[in-house]
Amino acid sequence: MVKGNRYIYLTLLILSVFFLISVSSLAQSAKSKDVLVYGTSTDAATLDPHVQNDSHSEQIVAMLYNTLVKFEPDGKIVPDLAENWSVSEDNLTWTFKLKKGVKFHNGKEMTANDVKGTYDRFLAEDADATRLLAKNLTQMFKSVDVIDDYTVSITTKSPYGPMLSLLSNRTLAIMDPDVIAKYGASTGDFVESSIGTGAFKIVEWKKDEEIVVERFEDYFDEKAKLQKVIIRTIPEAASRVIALETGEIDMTNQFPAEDLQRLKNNPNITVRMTPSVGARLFRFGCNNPIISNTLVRRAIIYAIDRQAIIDGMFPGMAYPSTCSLTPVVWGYTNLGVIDQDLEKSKSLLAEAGYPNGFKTKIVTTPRYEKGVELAEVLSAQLSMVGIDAEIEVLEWSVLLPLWMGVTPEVFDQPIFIMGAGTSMMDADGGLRGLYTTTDTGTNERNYGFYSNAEVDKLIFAAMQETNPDKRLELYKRALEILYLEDPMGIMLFDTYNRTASVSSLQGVETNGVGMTYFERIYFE
Amino acid sequence: MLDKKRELLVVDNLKMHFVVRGEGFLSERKYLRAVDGISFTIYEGEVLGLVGESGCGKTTTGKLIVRLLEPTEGKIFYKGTDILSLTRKQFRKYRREIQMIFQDPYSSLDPRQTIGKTIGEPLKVNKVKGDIDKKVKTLMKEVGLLEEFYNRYPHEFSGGQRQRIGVARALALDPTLIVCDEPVSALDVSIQAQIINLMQDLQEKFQLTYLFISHDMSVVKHMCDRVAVMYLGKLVELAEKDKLFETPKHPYTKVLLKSIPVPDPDKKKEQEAAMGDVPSSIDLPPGCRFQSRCKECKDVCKFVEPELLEIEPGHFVRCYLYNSK
Amino acid sequence: MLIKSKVLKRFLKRKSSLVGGIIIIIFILVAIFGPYLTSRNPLDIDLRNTYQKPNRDNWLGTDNLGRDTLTRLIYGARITLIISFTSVFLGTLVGLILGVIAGYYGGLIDNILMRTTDILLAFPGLLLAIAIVAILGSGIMNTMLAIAFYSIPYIARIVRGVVISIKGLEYIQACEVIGCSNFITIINHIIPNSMSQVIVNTTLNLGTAILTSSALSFLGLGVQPPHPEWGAMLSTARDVMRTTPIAALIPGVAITLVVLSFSLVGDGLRDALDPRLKNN
Amino acid sequence: MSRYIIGRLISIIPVLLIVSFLVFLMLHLIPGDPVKNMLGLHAPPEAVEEMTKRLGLDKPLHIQYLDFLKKAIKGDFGTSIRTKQPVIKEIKDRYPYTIKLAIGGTFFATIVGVILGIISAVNQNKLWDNILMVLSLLSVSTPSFFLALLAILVFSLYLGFFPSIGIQSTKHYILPILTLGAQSVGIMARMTRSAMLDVLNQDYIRTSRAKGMSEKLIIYSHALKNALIPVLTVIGLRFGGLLAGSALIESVFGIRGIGRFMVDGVLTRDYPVVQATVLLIATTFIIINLIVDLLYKIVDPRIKY
Amino acid sequence: MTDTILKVRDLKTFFQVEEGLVVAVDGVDFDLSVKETLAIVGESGSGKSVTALSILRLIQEPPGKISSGEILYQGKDLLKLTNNAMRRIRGNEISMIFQEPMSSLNPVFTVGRQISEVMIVHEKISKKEAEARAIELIKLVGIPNPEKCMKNYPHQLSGGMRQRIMIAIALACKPKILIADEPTTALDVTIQSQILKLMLDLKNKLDTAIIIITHDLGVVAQLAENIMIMYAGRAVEFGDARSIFKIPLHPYTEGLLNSIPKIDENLKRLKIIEGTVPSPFDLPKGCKFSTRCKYIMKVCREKEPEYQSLKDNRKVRCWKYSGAEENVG
Repeated sequence: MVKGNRYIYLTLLILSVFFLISVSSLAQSAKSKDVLVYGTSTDAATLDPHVQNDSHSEQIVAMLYNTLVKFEPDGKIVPDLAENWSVSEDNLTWTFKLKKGVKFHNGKEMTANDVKGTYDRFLAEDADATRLLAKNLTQMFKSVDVIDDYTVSITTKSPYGPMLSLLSNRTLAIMDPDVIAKYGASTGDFVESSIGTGAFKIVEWKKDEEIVVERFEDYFDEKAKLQKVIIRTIPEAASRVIALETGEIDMTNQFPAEDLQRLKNNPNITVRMTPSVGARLFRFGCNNPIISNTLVRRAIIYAIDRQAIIDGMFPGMAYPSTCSLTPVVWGYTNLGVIDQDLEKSKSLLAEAGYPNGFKTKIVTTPRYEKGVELAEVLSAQLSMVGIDAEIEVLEWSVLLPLWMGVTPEVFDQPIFIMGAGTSMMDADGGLRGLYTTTDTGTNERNYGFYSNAEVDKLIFAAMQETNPDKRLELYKRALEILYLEDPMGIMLFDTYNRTASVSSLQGVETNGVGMTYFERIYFE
Repeated sequence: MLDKKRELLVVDNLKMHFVVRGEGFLSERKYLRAVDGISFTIYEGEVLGLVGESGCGKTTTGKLIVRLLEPTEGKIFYKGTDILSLTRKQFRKYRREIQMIFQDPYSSLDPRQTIGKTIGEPLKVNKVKGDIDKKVKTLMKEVGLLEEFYNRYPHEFSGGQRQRIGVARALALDPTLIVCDEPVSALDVSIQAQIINLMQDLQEKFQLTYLFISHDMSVVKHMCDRVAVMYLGKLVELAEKDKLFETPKHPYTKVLLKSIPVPDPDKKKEQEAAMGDVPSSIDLPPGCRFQSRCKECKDVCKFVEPELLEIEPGHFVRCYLYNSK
Repeated sequence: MLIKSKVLKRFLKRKSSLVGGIIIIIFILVAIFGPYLTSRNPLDIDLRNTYQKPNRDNWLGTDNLGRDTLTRLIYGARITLIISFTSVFLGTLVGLILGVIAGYYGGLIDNILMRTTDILLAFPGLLLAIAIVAILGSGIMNTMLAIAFYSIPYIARIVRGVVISIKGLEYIQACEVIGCSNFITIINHIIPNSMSQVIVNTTLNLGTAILTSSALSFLGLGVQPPHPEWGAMLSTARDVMRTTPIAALIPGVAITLVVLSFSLVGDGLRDALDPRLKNN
Repeated sequence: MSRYIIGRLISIIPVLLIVSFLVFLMLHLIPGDPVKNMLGLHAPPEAVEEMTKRLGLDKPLHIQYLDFLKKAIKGDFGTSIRTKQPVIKEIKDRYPYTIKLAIGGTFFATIVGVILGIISAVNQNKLWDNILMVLSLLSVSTPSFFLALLAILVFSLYLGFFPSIGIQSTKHYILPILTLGAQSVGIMARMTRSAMLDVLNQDYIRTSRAKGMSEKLIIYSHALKNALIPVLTVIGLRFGGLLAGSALIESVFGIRGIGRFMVDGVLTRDYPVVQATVLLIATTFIIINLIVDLLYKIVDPRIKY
Repeated sequence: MTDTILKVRDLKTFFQVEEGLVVAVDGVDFDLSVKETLAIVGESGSGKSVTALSILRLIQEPPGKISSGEILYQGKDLLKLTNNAMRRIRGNEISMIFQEPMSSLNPVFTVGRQISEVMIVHEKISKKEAEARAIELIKLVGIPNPEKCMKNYPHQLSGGMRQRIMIAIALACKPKILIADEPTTALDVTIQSQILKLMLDLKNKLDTAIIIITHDLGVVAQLAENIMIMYAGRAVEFGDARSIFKIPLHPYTEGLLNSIPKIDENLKRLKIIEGTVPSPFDLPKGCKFSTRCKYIMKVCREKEPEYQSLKDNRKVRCWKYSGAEENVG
């Protein structure tokens, strides 16, 4: 009938496809060399330093804000906003001389008043501890006083050993109190309310897509080398890797173990791995009648084959935990890897009165890398000792409110996933908030209602101890209890901080806390 | 002659208006006046023909009589009972006596039911006692179907045979009145004659009364005792067959008769066609409905509709030409 | 019966439908008997054997936790079968009843039912399913309910259309004339004669149901881990698209194949049951 | 005509009202206390109270609905619980992506589908027809998210033609649009084919042949215009399908559209977002179908108003 | 016989359907002279419409196929023409109108376009010219207000009007032959008579030969000069109208004429042809009418009779007229 036509159509079809391809390749703009596109899995939840509670938010906060003192990549504490500092004889009062000419992104100069204003926000009596995590960290603070415009002092209730570590924590970053007053609870939720003194200032925030920060030209310290950093949210791990390989992004901090070897072999890509404060564990909800039994908890920790998990799921990206802290944290003691010992586990269960196991629940979230798979593995391994654990998957934003500020009556997570770490690289930060008994009745940061009088005593003693050796002893004992005797959770493995970037990217440094110093990065 | 006969069914001022509604929210309601106030009587044992062109309302009238449709207005008396006032349940008794034969032999049989079941269904649903199978087979013989067709499906039959099945189904309940809705118009000429003969035989044998609806004047003339002519929902003329065909009164009846092509080359007539088209029954003009096509249209016809008057005994006409009488 | 054998003959004449039919039969058999054929457990984790390429032990390789992909595929067939058949059955049943009532009785009931379906149809299928999952939460049960629910208006519409067209036929009028009650007319005449349309649509809907349930699982709104639902398997495997594309290919191809087969069979059934609809 | 348009416009109001009511009701149909669902079962009472007040849940249902409606008309859907932004602002940012995808997908599907359908119909039961029909059935049967993954694998990874994630340039739209539209290509092709075959069997086509029209003229002018009428309805329906289906594509390609926003909203129990996105998609769908209805008039003179 | 314009010889058309092969037309012969009006009469399934469609080669292939025969139009065999050449014949030299005026016009084009299109295609005239002529044609077929009608869409017209438009289209290029396939069957009696009158008028006005296909003997009697009767795909009788009506030769013709009720006769009962038309898959071996014939002879069941010419230019396919066999039944 119309024989010629189909060929015409076909040709047209093919032509139009090629047209689309060619037009679109023209559209791709040349990338300038001082813009870094950084791929991350999750958008920042908030840019309010005092509120943020996850590494994604914290990384951006680190770019936008400064603290009084800060960590170098090697863990050394150096001045940041403070020029120098001194401690009183009784170890209770810390006086900081502030640098002059520090400017907020809104042009205002930062003074001692701003430091006090910032700290008073969470030192206030009525500050919401479940929201302002900083409050929990600064329980020992008594007051913050302005001496003069560039001098401020912090007084604690008792001597506090890791003071400088604490102050270098991004959670205690200095903000503009005017901004806080203006935006209240929505501080840090959008561009205008995220004002810091950092090397970068935020210029755009498309939720779930990207945050754009630019070099802050009035930065008090050495200016950032990059003109602009685009932090792009790419939820799919595979997509992130693909994007890195295809040059759509220049750097990422998360990539699946499956891709590790390939990335390492790729000459265009540099993989950097450093030990971190991060560890993956499943915590126990000690309010649960079965789990509250120490024997049960001990039985559970022996049911798990950690090495298999690492080999199967995180090859080259993690190593088995050896205590409740990671080796880079001050206060760490090697207590050895807990090997799977099903016999021991079973006998402990029998001793606890559950020879045939019991039914329980594992709560997890995909927010953590392979969080769901970990729960699946855990459930499978627990089934070997007769424990039948169903899995409940919750999104992060659903999970978080279920954790924070909850009473033991309603908390229903016998075993739940956690990524533990401390932003201050000190055992105090890694243990006190998380594992000591709260007096409010709610769990605050001790999400699993762990309560052990001896641990409480040891941790508080260590907090007030200024002699490092004595502190170390106290922590060692506490860790023995937490890790083995009356376990607070199933410690699985410690992770590396990892970045993968195009090889032309230089100056990529990441500290133990996992924060990358973006201001030091440049393209070769 | 007519007066001796007993009235079987009396239709009194029957109206059926359908709502025609355009799509959308603001479109106005319109009424399609399919049947617009018709009255007539069917006497026991007669064949009353109802003729008219498509859309004149003859099929609707048939459906109203068997209560397939509920009329907008009007009454139907069957043997003196107003059957329209009966509930569905009360009507069941009468339903058995008033049956119907349908036009389309293809769609009037359930394609998924065997012939035997189809013919037996009226007996079954009406819980008639006795051997249904036997009765069905008798019926099949009666209408000229072979017994072995019992388990076959409709698609295995030709149009004529299907129409026989339809007739058998209508006969199953021993009805008194059968409304025949164009029973032969879908059939081929040679088959048409077979069915016409069959229906005549059955009428005689069972003393049936037919309301014979058709657009084919020749068939009507052959079949009927009296003929009613409909135009746009109204009766325009009703008379005994011979009177109507020999001395038609209404201009429309005349046109209708003249329009029929005669199968005889020697009787070629100079075609005297009616003017124009049948108007839509949605937007009817006032006055006589035939005015737009009538050659004898007067002024009065355009404003007031004439009454249906009995101009001679048994001969009713709705036309001003005969009003004076 | 004559009609049936004719239908079968017509159906078998179309090779593509025949192939589709065979695939579906295999799929159903696998879903029913598969678990008896394999001694493996779809939940058995073997972390030493993750992401294996197909080999002698694991014919289709293993997934991210070393679970045997073939076993998971087999158990996944079961979940897919249960979800699609249950939801489509529920949806069709309710849709059929509503459609028949609306089409047969017409008037106010019809108006109300059809306006309701109008409104439900204002939500595109997947959207409605997502909204229902938003209300009920995820899980196998709720996935089935969501799919059943969103297919109701479609089925009701189709059935109503068929019923209206059948209702206009003279044999239904004949039923009334011979005194059949509405119930008998519906049961004996309306439903059997609309069945072919319903069957065709049901078959096609089965494919759609599988697509929807896998889409929901893919989005994390459907069947939850560790159940080996195909969409969920695909979702898991996308993390390793780069290194082990076969992990994603297998469930993806399985979904496509089964859905394709249902479409082929549906097409074949349509042509076989209703030759008038055939376009030649 | 204008009367009809106005009539149709008015007639979608009750539909929109009911749709909005259903969407409003969603929050209440969810088992449990909506506020606790959002804030967590164990949220502090003050927070619950605050949220209850903010959402107006302390008022009677009909008042709540009216409030919801009033606010919805003003574009106020509250604040996203997850992103903490006004929902309307988020939607304003994201909606364009989804709408561009859906429109792009619809155009792609329509143009390619109609062309393939014609080729198929004209070559009915020949090799080309069989190949195209199997292909279109395949496209209908392939889950769009699977196709999207395959497309990324082949076109981004192996061939490097297209970027794989996000929307930074027009080039980024190509793969998402193609994979989103692919399913509809098959549907459109099948629809066009059967409509064409149906039309080609009509008496008036026989008339055209008897008039001595060339086959080309018959197919592209006489038949096509008639065949496009049923195809047009499908375009409207497919558009809705694509709107909802873009949730999958957006998720695979990491595009920040409202589809993914909605899914994230469901996953994170961010109900203001779910409500707003569901309502928005449904409304878009209704309006598009209205437009399609009106287009009918242009193509088909038989439809009287 | 010099003025013969169309000669059909041994036309055979079959359809391959699911149930098997249907030979719809099996060996039809007839001639058509200039200006002649020939009626092809038969019941449904007799092959009369297929014959008409075969002449214009409008049989859909598949399932249909014209398997053999000749259709000589002015000496050219239409079956041997290329598609393009055939296209130039259609609507131009030979045109056709159909039974269903409702569905035979394209619903999405105006009437004017559909009429002028034919002329533009065949006579290559301008659109304007074609429209002017279209208006003339509309006038010719008796539609008032032709300018307005031009702009109408088919659905805005009544059935009668549409059939007039169809006639206008058919006559647009002044064809030599007009084939009318049941042109009035779908119309009401009063409208039918209008259309018949129009066709009679036009027949006298134009030099067009007409083949009218119908089952209605009344219509035949009014219009036709010659009549061909078809049964089961075969021509069974041919003759001029008057003689066929007066002295039908073939038993089928006789039965047909007897079985129709006549308005001007009063019969108590109709004389009928027994039985039904045989299924095309199950045709009797000998004469196809043998299953229903009241004059059946032995030979009828065994051998199909020839289509033989008799005197007075008549033809019949029946053993009765070969005088060979004795009457059996």
